[in-house]
Amino acid sequence: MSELVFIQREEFSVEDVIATVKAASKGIGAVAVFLGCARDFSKGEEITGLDFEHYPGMAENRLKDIRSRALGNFNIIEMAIAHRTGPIDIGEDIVLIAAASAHRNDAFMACEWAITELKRTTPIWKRETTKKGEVWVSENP
Amino acid sequence: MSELVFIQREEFSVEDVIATVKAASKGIGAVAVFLGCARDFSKGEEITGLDFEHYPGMAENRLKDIRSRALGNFNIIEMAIAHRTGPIDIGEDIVLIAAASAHRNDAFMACEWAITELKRTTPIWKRETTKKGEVWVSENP
Amino acid sequence: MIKVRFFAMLKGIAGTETKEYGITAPIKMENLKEIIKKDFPSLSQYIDSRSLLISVNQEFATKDTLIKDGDEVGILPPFSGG
Amino acid sequence: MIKVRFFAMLKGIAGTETKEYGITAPIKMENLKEIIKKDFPSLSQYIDSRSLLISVNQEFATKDTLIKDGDEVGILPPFSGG
Repeated sequence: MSELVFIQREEFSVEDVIATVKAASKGIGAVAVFLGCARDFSKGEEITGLDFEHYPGMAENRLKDIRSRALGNFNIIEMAIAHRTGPIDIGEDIVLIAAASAHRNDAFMACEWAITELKRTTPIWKRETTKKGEVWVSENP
Repeated sequence: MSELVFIQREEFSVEDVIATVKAASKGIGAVAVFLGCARDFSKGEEITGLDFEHYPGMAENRLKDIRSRALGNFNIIEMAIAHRTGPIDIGEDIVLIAAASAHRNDAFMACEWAITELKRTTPIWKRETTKKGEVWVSENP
Repeated sequence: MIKVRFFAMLKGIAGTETKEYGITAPIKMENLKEIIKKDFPSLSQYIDSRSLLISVNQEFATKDTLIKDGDEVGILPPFSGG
Repeated sequence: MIKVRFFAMLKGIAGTETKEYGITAPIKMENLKEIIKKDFPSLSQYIDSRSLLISVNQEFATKDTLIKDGDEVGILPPFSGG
């Protein structure tokens, strides 16, 4: 079983995170999941690898805060947030958000809100390896 | 590896379906997933089990059609749709839709559209086991 | 011969999964519905319901769809998948 | 002593991950920023950027936040997680 909010270097198991969320209640009828993966291009530039840095402690606390606010502001039953740090290969998963609710609209709304909030408020930084070298990404769409 | 569209009695692997979708392209940066599960109540009534019936052939074709239209109408790279049939225990997964795209908004939009379209157009029927007996569900929120 | 298939609750109400009809010429969906209602009076309210869908050869049909010899007709109560 | 931490690109530009300052009395964030800019001229444009965020003891701070002895200050360039 995974924790509900964590940042780790190792790959996470999507199946385990979903199982942890589903274990919260037999009243869960819908789980909306967002999975962010390392793609091989960015703004037309070929990417061969990523490397993430986070502010240890603060980043985890921001994620916990996002989960708390999601549980408070949306009609959801549980939410899990996982993020990788360190080097990541193309195709690997970077971030996972799973929101569980009785009905699907609540889960979708909370999941979309949470990933936007994560990008906005969590001290995590991405460095892309391109042909020109390693470049820190300073915008977040 | 799973197929991209299937209906089966056995439980499906969320991890395998996502892997199948991700295998379509290294340009995938976002996967939005909807997972529908068997919850233990419905309209205030306790539910102890579900049983799904589908129109073999037609149901699969409707799901293939939803995938084709999603690929045509949304800016996504791949989509998979899985649905169970037959008896399902509380807590088990019923349906999975995974939409993959370069950017997350497209994946979310296609995923939400597809589950709504599935409920609207796919000849699949749910029977709930309650204390009062087995009841076919005739509304779909 | 056309084959009519009943699904979900309608199967139970009709007391059968399928019913075959021999027809000599193509008939319109609306005429077939009248025949089915006469054969299965307990299905009448469902067949007249606006939420009933009908398929012919596994494609959605309208009341004007012509049904020919060899066709498979599905009487589909409101869906509840997902 | 307060500990200033630089992250991501700023770490590289500053040439260090951390910088410690001895202070005798609490100072405002805006004053600390001036001190850092003097010490690290190459960081000036980033520290003046509206998109820079600063944390004190791992919570977001404003220009009026008072920094006291023992505090940890994070100089945070725009996030790019997710």
